[in-house]
Amino acid sequence: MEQTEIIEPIQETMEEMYVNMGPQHPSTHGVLRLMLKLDGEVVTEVTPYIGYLHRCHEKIGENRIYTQVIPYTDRLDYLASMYNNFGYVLAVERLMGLQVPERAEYMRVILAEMQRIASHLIWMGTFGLDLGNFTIFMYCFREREKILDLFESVSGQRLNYSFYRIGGMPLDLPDSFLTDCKAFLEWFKPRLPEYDAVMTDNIIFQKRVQGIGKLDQKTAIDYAISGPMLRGSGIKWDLRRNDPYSIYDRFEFEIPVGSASDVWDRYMVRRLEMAESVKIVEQALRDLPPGEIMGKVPKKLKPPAGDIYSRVESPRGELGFYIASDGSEKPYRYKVRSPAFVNLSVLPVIGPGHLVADMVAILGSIDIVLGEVDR
Amino acid sequence: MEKTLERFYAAFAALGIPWIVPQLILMLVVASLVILFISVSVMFMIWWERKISAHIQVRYGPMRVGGWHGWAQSIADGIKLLIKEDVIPAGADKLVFALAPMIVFAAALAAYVIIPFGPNLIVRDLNIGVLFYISISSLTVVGIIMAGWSSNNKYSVLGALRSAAQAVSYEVPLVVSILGVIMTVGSLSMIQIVEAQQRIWFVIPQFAGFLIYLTAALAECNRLPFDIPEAESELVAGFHVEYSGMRFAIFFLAEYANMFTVAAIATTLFLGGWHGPLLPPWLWFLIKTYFIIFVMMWLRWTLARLRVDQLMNLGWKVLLPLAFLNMGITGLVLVLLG
Amino acid sequence: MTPDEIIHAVRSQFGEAIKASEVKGVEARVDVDRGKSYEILLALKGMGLDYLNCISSVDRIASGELEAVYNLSSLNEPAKAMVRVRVPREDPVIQSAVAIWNAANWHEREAYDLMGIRFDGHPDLRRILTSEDWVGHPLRKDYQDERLVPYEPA
Amino acid sequence: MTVIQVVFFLVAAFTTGAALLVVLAKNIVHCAIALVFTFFGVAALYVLLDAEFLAAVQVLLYVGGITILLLFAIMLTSRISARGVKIMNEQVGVSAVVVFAIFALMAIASLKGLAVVGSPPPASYATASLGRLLLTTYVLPFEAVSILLLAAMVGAIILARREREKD
Repeated sequence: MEQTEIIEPIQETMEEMYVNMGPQHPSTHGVLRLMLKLDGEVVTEVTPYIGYLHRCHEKIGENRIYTQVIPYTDRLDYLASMYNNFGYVLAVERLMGLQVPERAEYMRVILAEMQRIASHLIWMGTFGLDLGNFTIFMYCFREREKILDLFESVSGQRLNYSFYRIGGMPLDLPDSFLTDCKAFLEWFKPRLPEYDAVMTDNIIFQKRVQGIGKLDQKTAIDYAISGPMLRGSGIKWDLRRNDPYSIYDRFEFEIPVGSASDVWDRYMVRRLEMAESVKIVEQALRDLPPGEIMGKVPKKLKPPAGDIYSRVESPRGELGFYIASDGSEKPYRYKVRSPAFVNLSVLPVIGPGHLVADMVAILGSIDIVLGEVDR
Repeated sequence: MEKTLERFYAAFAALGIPWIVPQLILMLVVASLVILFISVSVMFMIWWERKISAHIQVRYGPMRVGGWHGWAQSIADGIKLLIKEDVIPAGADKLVFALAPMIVFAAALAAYVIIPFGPNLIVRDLNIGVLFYISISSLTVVGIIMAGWSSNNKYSVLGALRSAAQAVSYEVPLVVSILGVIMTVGSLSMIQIVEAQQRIWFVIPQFAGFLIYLTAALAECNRLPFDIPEAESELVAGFHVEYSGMRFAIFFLAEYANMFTVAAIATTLFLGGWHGPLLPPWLWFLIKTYFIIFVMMWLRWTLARLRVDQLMNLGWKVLLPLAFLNMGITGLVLVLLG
Repeated sequence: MTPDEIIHAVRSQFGEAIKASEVKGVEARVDVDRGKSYEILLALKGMGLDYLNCISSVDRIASGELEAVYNLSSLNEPAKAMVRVRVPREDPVIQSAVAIWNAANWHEREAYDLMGIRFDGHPDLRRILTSEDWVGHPLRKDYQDERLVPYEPA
Repeated sequence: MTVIQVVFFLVAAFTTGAALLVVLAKNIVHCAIALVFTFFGVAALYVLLDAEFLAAVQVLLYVGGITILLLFAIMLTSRISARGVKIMNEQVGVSAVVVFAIFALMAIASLKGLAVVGSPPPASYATASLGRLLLTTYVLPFEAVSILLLAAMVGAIILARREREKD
């Protein structure tokens, strides 16, 4: 009997294989680990494991005075630092009831929308890399460099600006900024059709992203998805329009939405949003009033006891800050509701049933930044 | 040429040395020449690819090593790879792991036997010509599977399986697409195929075949948009993810050598081989071959990657029927024209 | 629904379970009893607040309690709600809201991981941000770690 | 000994060695890889016999097709490749007798110079003449084999499909 047991009878179904995608993997955009359960090449189960970049950002925040938290927010979504600053200072201002001067508001919007363009550019480039299109990456980085140059001329920094202050802005725009920024926008607008030529209109690219990673509206709301992902599912929801903060209610812009709820729609939403951001910046540059840039702010910031949940529309979605104050100089509790964290949580739902190659595209379409997911 | 050879043999015969010795020497010389050509050509191609991709992507690419536009970059990279530590993963099957790059390279090398660089510049004008290339190139797949399996890494196994599936699927349209040319010439011999194109290049009557061949050839070379076996964003690097240093260099060398072979065969079958005015034949041949290589590079840096099921669909449901159609029409025309 | 209407509706339905309520702008804020938190959240969802923005956890160490803060809003109207639930530190258990919103899944895991609030009925209550073998809940005010250097402003 | 003979013995030794490895190797993947070398050696023997076309087809089909399929099957069932394979079983005696009988038959046949195939081989194995023969003199057996293969292929597809539908 022993001799006939050469090979154990093989199961009729094919064995399932577990593959770790990450934490070191070129498509996880950082240190994210996805446990994939594969049946052949088809993913049957996705389990994200996060926290590799966890630094207990919120605990750090509790141990700093309100102003000192600003540089730490830079490191959340390091591709959109301006927006993190924006969201944080807005939350503190709302908690304290501070007024921000007109000029500072316009500056905030200009920088924030430029940041949105830069962030979407990085996303577009890396998404191209995920799908094997290397050239778009370089194109996008070329434009982003120019935006970073502008930011450098304003804040002296290229990535972590720490440029917003509670109650206003620390420095006025340099003299050359207006002309430089306008020149950039003029230069940037014809670049968008160029991306279309390389990416959007390419039939291979279209076939790769259409019809995969479908996220229906019900699931999207159930998982509290926000930002371009939500709009890709056809829900016209943009906090800049629906819960206006700062001076966004003064600008005219479209909210692009998708219809098929797939990766392609998310791509198109971001692609079109860049053009809308250009519009907003142009209007803001046109209307930029002269005047003060820093409001009346007490020397020692002591918000009254109480708590607030304040949200802004970051390039990735709803960036919320929950701040509980006990009346002291430091936040009693400071919590970040990061859009990428929440958006990533839907991956186990939209991932399974696709090939590994599609997983890469779907993950790319979520647009995660691990600094923000892990906090 | 013939006379020099005869004198060469006679010199040895006069010394009483058996006939096999000069023949072996001759074989070694030819083989060394081919390897030398491959190495130089691959180095040039790698540098070229980097320059082309750079200029497509609005950058400069290598600019420092060697002075003029970084021409020596590939040499420096090659030396770096050669002096790197030879790493064999702990769980790997050592023998198979070591054998795999050799097989892949041997297959790439063997294909050069039938490339007609000029009227007399061919290692051996085999009777079976094109068929030899097709059969020998299937060895590459064995090498890739060996590499993927022996690395003891799931990503490399996946890459190897994808690669095998891809190569086997695309070999069929590849073979069928060149049948039109072979039917027209009535021979498999590379020399005869080139000579048949003295008046008109086959790319004109066989345009469909040319396109199908080029597409299938891209897939055979695992290049974008068909680089699924290596897809770095999915499989990290596919079957050679565990290879480094010298062994990796051999895979790399074989990959580019294959690219040259594929382009050279396209030149022979469709672009009239060495025919062309003014310039010497070998130069014409190289110009045409490098032009096809340039097209392949151009595509690589412009297109996105296909998905694995789309790749299979394209091969079986589009290319193969088209190739058969092309073959049928060619046959019909040949019969009607007598 | 306006925030006043929301508070009125919740109060009339749950009465005693609502400990305090407040209106701030378009936001209705209610402090609720933990025994009824699940039902109240479900009722709020029924009122159109179908979007769970965030679950935050706060360590109210002075009163020996932990607090979970639910922020709800709607994608159709400007109304918002903030629901606060306090639980004693010795027994920090709240009924999980995953059955109402899947969005609660990761938020609750985070609150469990960093603050140590346990959510009853959560399908997969594991640590999410810290490693699996981590000891303690770092965001609690009394969390001690020898590697943690207290910050002293100059 | 002529050069051809030397080469022949080298190739024969290589082929036999690889063939032995196919049956004796403990790891089934090694067996499959050895099979590649065996087929390749056989192809080399064909070349020595001036049957270049046959050699090319041998490599194309057996090396490029059949062994790849084998390796595929082995790798997709990971449990086989991981464990060793027992080489001997209780049928060793029987198979030894059968193998020896076949070997003896073939040895006698080749020593006596018996032509196993009826007619003497044509003078030229050139591909063109081979093709012409296949479509003239031997067209009937050629087509019959084609239909047989087609039937087998259709059958295989139907079997595979039916199994999938069961899942």
